[in-house]
Amino acid sequence: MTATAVVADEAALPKKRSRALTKFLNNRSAVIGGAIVLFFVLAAVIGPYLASYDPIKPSFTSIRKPPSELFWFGTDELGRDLFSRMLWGARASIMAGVISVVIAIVLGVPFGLIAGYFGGWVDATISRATDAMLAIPFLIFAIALAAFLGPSLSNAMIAIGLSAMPIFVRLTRGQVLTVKAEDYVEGARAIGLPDFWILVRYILPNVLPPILVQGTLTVATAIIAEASLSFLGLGQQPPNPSWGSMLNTAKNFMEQAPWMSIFPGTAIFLIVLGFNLLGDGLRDALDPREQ
Amino acid sequence: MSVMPSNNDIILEGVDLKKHFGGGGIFSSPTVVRAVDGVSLGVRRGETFAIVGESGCGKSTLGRLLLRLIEPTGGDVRYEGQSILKLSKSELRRLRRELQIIFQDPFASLNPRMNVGDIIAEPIWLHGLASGEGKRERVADLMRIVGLLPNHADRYPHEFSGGQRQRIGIARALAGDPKLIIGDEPVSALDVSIQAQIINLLEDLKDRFGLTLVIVAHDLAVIRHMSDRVAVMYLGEIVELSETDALFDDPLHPYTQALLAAIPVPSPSNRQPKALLQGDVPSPAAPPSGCRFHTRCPHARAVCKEQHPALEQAPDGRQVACHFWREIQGAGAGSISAPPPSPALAKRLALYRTWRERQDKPVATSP
Amino acid sequence: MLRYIARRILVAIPTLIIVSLLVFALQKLLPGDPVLTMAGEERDPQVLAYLREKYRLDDPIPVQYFAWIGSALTGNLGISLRTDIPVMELILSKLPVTLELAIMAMIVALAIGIPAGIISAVKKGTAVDYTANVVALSGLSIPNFWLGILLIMLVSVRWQLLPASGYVPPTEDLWLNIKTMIMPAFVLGTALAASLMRHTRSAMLGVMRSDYIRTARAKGLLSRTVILKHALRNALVPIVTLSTLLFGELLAGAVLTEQIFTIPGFGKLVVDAVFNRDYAVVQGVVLCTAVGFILMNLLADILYVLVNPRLRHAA
Amino acid sequence: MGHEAVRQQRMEPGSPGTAAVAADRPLLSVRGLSVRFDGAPKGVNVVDDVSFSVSKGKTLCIVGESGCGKSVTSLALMGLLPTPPARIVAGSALFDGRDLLAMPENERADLRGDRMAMIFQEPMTSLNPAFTIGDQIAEGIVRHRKVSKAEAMERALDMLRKVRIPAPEKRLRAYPHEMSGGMRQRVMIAMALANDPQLLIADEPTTALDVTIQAQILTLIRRLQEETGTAMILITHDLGVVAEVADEVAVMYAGRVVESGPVEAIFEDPQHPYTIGLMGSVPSLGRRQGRLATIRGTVPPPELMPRGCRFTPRCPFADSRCVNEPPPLGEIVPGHRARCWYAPLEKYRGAVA
Amino acid sequence: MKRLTLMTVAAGLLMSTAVSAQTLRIGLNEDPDVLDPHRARTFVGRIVFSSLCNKLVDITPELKFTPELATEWQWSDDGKSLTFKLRPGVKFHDGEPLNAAAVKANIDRARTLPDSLRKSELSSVADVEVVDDMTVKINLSRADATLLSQLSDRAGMIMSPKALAAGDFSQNPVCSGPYKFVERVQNDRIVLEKFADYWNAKDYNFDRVVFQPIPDTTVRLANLRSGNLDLLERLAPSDVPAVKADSNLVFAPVSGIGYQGLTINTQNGERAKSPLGQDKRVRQALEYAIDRDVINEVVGNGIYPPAGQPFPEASPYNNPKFAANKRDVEKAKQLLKEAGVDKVKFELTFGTSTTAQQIAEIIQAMGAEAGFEISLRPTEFAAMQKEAQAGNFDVNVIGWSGRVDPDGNIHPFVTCKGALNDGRYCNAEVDKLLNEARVTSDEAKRKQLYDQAQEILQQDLPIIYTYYQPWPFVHSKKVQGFKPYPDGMIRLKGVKFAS
Repeated sequence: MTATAVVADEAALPKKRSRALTKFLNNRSAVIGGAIVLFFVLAAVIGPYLASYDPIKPSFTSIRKPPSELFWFGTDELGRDLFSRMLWGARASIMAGVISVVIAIVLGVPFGLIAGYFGGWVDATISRATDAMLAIPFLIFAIALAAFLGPSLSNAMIAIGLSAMPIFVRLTRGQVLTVKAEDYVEGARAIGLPDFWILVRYILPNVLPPILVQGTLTVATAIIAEASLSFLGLGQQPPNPSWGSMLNTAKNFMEQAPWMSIFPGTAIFLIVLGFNLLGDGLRDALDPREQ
Repeated sequence: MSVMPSNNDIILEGVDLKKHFGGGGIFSSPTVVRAVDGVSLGVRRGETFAIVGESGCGKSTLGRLLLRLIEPTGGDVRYEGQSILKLSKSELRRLRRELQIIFQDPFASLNPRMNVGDIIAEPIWLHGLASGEGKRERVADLMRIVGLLPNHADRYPHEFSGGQRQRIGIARALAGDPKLIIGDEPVSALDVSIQAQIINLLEDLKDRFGLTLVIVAHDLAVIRHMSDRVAVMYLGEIVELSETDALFDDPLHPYTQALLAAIPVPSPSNRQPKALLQGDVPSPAAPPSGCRFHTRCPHARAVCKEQHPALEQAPDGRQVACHFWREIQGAGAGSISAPPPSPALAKRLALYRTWRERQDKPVATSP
Repeated sequence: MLRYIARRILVAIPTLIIVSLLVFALQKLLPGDPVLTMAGEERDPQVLAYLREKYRLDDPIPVQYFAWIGSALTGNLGISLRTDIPVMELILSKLPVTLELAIMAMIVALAIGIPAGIISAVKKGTAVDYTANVVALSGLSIPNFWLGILLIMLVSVRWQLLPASGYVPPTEDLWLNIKTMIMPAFVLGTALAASLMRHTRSAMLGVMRSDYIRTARAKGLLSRTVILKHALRNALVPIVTLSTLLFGELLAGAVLTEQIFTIPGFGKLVVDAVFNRDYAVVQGVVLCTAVGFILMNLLADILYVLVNPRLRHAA
Repeated sequence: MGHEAVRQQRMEPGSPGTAAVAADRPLLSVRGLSVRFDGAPKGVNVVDDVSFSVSKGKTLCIVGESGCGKSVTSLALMGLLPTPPARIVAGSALFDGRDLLAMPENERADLRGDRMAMIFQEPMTSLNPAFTIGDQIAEGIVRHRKVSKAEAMERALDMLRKVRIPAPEKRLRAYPHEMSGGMRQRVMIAMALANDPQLLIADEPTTALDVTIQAQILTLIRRLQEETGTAMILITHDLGVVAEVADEVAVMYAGRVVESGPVEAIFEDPQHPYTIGLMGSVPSLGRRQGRLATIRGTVPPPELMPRGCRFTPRCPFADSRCVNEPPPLGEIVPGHRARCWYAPLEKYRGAVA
Repeated sequence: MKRLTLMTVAAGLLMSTAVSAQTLRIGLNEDPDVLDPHRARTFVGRIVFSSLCNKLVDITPELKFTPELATEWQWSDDGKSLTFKLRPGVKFHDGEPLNAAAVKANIDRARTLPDSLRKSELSSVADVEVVDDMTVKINLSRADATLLSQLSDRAGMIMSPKALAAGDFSQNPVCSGPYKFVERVQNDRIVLEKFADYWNAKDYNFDRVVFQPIPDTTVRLANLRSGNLDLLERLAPSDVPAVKADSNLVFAPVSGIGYQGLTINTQNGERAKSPLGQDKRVRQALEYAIDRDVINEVVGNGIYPPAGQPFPEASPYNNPKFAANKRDVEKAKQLLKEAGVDKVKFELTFGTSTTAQQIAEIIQAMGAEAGFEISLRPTEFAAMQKEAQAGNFDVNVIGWSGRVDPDGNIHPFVTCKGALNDGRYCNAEVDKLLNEARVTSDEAKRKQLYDQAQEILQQDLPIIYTYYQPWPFVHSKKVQGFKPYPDGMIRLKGVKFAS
């Protein structure tokens, strides 16, 4: 093949900024959500260096002190500074949310890809198993798993991740079915590309956006789930704080020390709200239907 | 147009091809759609072969069957005389290099997450044609060949216009040095001005690389312009197969006649009363008995309802599936008279072409 | 249609088998020895041995599974290890409670979610939209147990408006029944309202973009008619389907809510059973929930076809 | 098979269509319409200074390629443009003496579906899948006429007969999905004409249809127009369709009308390079005559839109004047206008060739 | 099932007509288990039985035995038989009369029923003899000082033999207590109604008693405060100040006969092979590191009296000599030094409750100051039990609800074969002393034996006692005459609503 042009049709082509990014930045709720999440992630990363007190050492002389200049958020039932515990707890809570979703995605997406792409009995098997897992209530599944693995934050993450996995299997499968029908996948097969390559280069990148959106939304659910497991004693383990476990303890002191529940409760509310807004925003930005 | 194939050198052949959708087991839809139902045809080396028909006639399915992108329910596909249905995975991959496809929708046919360079390079990489610098060179060549700027290789499909994307698709189809390309409505999603560019491009490429083209389309003007032979499909069957000019000048099958009659003529001074085909295309899930066209055919008789007409040979090598084609021939309906352009238009078009060529010259000489 | 339903039911069978395996495996996963929890503080070894024998806990696991599934198929889910009450009886007596809770919660969710979703879709990009979004998301973002206790503290203790917890069957005192269920239904419903609102919004946005809405407007119809008749009717198709699926989620969400408000329903039954290692109850209840969930899915599929004229004939 | 005549409108010799049009007061007269999308570069309107008019019983075809602003124009006239992002920034549209663009929304809604109606491109998606055909037609009647639901249904049935739908009583109770694309387009037409509108805007009404069905629909539209005397704006990209049905033609390119005039003038004596290129791009139905003449490149994106003539980058005749100065829509012969500095071309560019 | 529904409806009808009748609502910490005294195991079950089933003997708040179904009892001289005279005219809820044969049938059932949990309590019983219609004699295979106390609890509850024969006793229990069974909705309530033919009916004032399990302490208290409950057991200590401050509520705590402590794995498997398990000085150091007063104040709000021994202060077997040590970090460090270790690591396992968690966190912090590096492991109760038995623990936080007889608080925990000896502590001398105490009926002599055993245990420290388990009851002001008992039971005799 020689390098002479048969036809010339060069055209000036302005470099387009990613449409998704532009749309995301134009989406007010997404930006607000992103800002909230960023704020809390920052708090989780650098917060512990700002904490002025040891988050786990009790102080029997300052039990359940209301917020003051000394203790910005007050102290808890063992006299620990709530502000410091909140900062440390941010790590546990955000990690619980993010890591369990990562687990769910890492486990769920391959199954969904395989089921959706190959179809047939592989699909039937995976789909039925997914249905079955979905049929068992999320929390019960998580409780049983967490109880089996033993109560700890990492086990809670695994339990939440495993329980959330079927959602991603199903979502991925559905997306694969859509993407599989696209011309460019047929085109890839027409070239003779191997299935694995098509799955990785063609299907996966194109099914990922809705999965990421669902991911951010599930992070929110997972944070709540960690709080719920903490409520049942299966989440973050004492004396280390997570917002969920703090809230769980605080519920015994709702009257005597309302600040103990107000701060972690509000923090959970805000970050879950943040992740939800972010997820919604991403959905709008990545949704091809949205103009 | 390329040299007319003077031989019967068949490069790709479909033998009694059938594709039925649905009706599998209890888990799938109970209705069977006979998308392609017993189609036989042979594509000659170096020709442009067109498959034409209205939506739902099975022409796209036929195109995919010929490439074994979908598995036929029955029949055989032979490439260079060899059945491609029994090929092993690696043999099939070799075949994929030689048989390529261009899709209708330039917005859907490119992976939005890959840049153009990677898209075009993929077949080169897959078939081990070049690597590293060589591969980049080849991609740049291909881009130039189809009229794209090689320095746009790092852009993503969404940054290109429809016509440019179709060029990308063509470059990719060319990347493996194919022998035959099937174009599935390659220009129907494009604007008229872009459509003309792509038609010209395809013709140039065909000449240059000695390709065989199979064009699946519904636009009869495009087909007349591009193709050597035409197969007209109706409800999963070929009703007429003929040299292009013969078909347009003297359509044999009543469906072909009606199809031609329905085309609006771009000449306001030649407005004429039209013989209109009545009714809708029946559902391919429940095709009419006998001749499938009998429900809409102005010449239908009792026998058409009962007997399915076979595709028979007409004297000049044409094929037609109609019980009464001999009687209908020359019944007045059908052949279209395209009036010559008005003198003013002809003059301006000539002027336009001249200036247009001058416009291209500086570019054509650049490397 | 019948054929379609039959097909859906057939597909549900393997799912049920996997569910039964999962349920059985789940209880085996649970650490602890049910016999130890049953044997009381004194843990008499003789009694331990007897109980192990009695509940066939020493049999090989496949034998246990087939024994269990065999009797489950005949409607016998065993008896509660803790209270001797037949599991089937427990389930039948708890189910109405949870169903009542779920239905009331669904009403709350629908009453909040759908109007909010419509308003925010119609006013997309305005302050109204953002407000509706944030309010709806609040329901999703507040941990259920916290909201529950907060409500008890305020509404029951501080203001003494509603009973703090417990359950009164409607046959006994309908008004009291409703009063006890308001708060739990609200807590459970708000979480779902957010989901519904967002789905309504997105369905409405999708529908509002469609060509037939433009057609309706081209007819000169008032925007109220366009939104409430043309758009909502079509948006409802996915929403109705979703609602049935959410209903399954509600049953699961009832776990925590019932725990907080001490409502003797399914959720409380199963959590207590998990913690007491009351295997028969755990198995029975989870199996029933799963069956319910699958039935809901089935219902969703059927409803989807029924509310969608396009599919009514095709199926 | 029925033989139906597409109306053959032959202009009387010596009286060009424009003269006739100028005689009547046009039903709709659009002047200087400009529409802008939020976020577009400054000065680049998606519809820019568009003027045309259409009279009772006549058909105006707006022809152009995708993105030329023809659909935006029609939606703007119907008051169906979503704002935001679209905003009408200039212009007037006198409909029967009143400016549509200055009317309050509720009055426009009263006009819509009553005195002006619209048909859309996609018959498959333009009908609400949840309601029966009868409901959807009757609804528009009830909205604008003081009639009962039953009377409206009766009228709907009449309309179905009028658009020649077989078994109309049955179809009245059918859902859109039970009908083919061609039938649905007939329903759309019935719906649009139910209140005897004075103006019908048809936006690519046959593009999505097969060629045999397209012919049926075009014939139907023409016949109904003849019966009712409705004025029609037909928007299309298909020059064949234009040639068959138009009285007047406006060719749009990148938001501007580049050429307008009676249909014969446009086809037989095209003036603007774009119009000429367009005609050269269409493959002929006759014997092959060599390569197609093409227009090079594509429509520039808004951020690269030239200040002057928007066709400059693709025009073989363009020079620096074209780049910088927008040409006016100049009258070449009475009623025939072209937006080109060098029209007629042979006068200014003939020598060079 | 049908029956249950009908009953529910019937009960519902009854209830709606009886709104004006006096109903006492009691909030329980959890749902009781089987309502069969021989097979029941939970503490809350015993609370329900207190109103449902009479026993042969009862106890006073001072833990003395007092007649109930038996009007008098007599030990034989060799301590190998015990004769009861039964109260005449007592009827079971089904109208059957109480007689010696019924008592015999009950005790025999408790000893022979395969899943009876009372077997070990009655292990000394050889046979039961019907002397006459109203006299029953229990013959023992060996002397047993604990027997009478066993008979003052579930082992001594007498059920209607007719009902026992019916086979579904646990769902339809028939006893002879002041209240008879109406219905039970699992996880929701147990309803009892006044038994008109009760032998002492005049002292019982409520028409109905409803027990409602509400596990969440906050919610339980909220129910009491909002008027849905009249009385609750086991108030969360954190709520003590709030309750005291509430003029509508009466706080009625009592120091119980049970205790909380730390069980140390000394000889149960691999995990015992640690400095803590092997060296008593390390355990002593741990004991010195703990400040029980802080636990009492911070967690218990003053209702967790420090414990140093298994016998509560009210018990005659309590010896002030073994009172809890005061915290002494220096001494703890000293002991560790003597033991030749300076950092001791271990894992503290505790149940998943807020209180247990707080205590564990406090112990962790206090231990750290003395050189203990404690990791915390909250474990759900069911799992903890199994792990404890399997020796899969270092130190467990455990609690014991307590028994009236001292034997029940110590023997099963520290004797080599004790069923509850999770740490597998084994000391022949301790076994000998405690076994002897079991058969010694003379109180002074018995106390001496326990003191000797305690002397050893205080050194070996297989269990570090932390505090005595209190029974913090709360009731509304309108409830009058409620008297908390150290065994944590709710006895409704004389309790009434203020008029």
